[in-house]
Amino acid sequence: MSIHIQVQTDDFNVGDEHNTLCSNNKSDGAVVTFTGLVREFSSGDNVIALELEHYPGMTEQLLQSIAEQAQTRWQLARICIIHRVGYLALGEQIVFVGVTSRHRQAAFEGAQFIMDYLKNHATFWKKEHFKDSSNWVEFKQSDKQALGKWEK
Amino acid sequence: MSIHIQVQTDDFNVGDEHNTLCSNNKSDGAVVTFTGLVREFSSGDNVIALELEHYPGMTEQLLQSIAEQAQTRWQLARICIIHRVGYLALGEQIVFVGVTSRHRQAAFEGAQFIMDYLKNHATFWKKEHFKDSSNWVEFKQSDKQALGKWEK
Amino acid sequence: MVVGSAINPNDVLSSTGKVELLFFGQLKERLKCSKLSLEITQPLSISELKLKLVSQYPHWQPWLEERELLAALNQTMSSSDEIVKAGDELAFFPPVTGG
Amino acid sequence: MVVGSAINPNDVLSSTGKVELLFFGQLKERLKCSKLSLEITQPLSISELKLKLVSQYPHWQPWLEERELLAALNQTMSSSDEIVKAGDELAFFPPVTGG
Repeated sequence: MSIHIQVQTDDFNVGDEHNTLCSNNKSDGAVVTFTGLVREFSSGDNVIALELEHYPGMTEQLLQSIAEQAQTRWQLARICIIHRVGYLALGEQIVFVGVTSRHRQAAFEGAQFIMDYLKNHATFWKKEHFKDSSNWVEFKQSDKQALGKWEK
Repeated sequence: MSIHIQVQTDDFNVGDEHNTLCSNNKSDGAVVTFTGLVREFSSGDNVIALELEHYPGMTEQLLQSIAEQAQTRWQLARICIIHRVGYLALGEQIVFVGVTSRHRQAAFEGAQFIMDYLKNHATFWKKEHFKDSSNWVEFKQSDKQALGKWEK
Repeated sequence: MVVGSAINPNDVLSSTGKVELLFFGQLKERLKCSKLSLEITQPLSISELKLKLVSQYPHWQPWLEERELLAALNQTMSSSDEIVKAGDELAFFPPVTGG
Repeated sequence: MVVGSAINPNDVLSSTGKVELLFFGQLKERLKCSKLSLEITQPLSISELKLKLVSQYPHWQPWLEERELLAALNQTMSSSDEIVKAGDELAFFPPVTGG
């Protein structure tokens, strides 16, 4: 079992990360990835960029702990979590979560669990930049509700 | 909205498919992919390869219809389904499902729905090759049960 | 001139003619047959057509009577009471196992 | 020789000394401060420490008293009754919004 956690300003390459998850891995039949991107429409106005900051040290620990929790609940041989910080323009990649498992159900659920927990617990803060203004993103209740399905 | 369906003997490149899903797509914040691979252990014995055949014409129609159903249920702007046929060695890629959406929940559920329906309805048949023998894979009840969560 | 000979009585009746049969997966391997043209003289249900096949190929009986066998008429999943006409494509196969 | 002067009474008591404070996100922007060393003379709960901060920086009050403000003591999420000692790292921040 392996866990790879990375918080970085640099971009990442989904193809490369996918290859790393699959290489020398003959027992896993399922790979699920999630990629989050800076998208155009948020709360009405046109977002032109995001700015992300985090709590260095604590963030990595939290992501590691979320990945370990996922491995306790599902048979996930490999987990990769990459989260970018800094100034990210429209269309840029923000976050990557990739997991491998023997079974597709576990891979889907594990990846979704990690994203739901990351959204609720990982110490990142996001600011949206518009043409003439900027504002800090508010925590979304829908993200809190998303945790409901894992609490049983 | 776009749907790309491909049944082919050639391998595919997940990085390239991911790029295609993301390029010129500024409204979708979420990309989920599933990749299925030939894995080592199946029913006890060591699989060395799979052989896949399909019903040309009908398969493509079914995959198109599954993708359309997914787009009816979730806001999935782009869907790509690639399924390989022929002789596939251990570790090779079998199937790719990639979807984009404004929201991660829709992307996760849409991709999982497509895989669950593909497993149950798409006209592919799989033969496992072992060192000294081969046999046709039996339909799995767990795949039928997986449909349950979408029938509500 | 042989114009008259181009009019095939089967075309006129349209109920007589060939059904294209396809077999996939383990069924294909057991029957040692992937494709077959079957002449029919009137529309038949899928189960009637199976009986006709068995009468021509008696050793196919155990495989064609498998409870789990599926049928697709003109590339649409079909139940055994659906009617097959000349010119149709009818496929038989075991439960699917892709992905 | 100045050996004696190397023994700092604060080290001996260990309850007196500095707490490293960190602020993130919108809070950091509002306070116009990302980092601060706060001298304490005895262990304090997080809420007592907040009061101490407000007494030193009265204009921070509305932001530090926000109901949704979170605290992490030594990089672990903590409730307001947990005890902060000299040498600890204490961070305040709004609800997280990553991913």
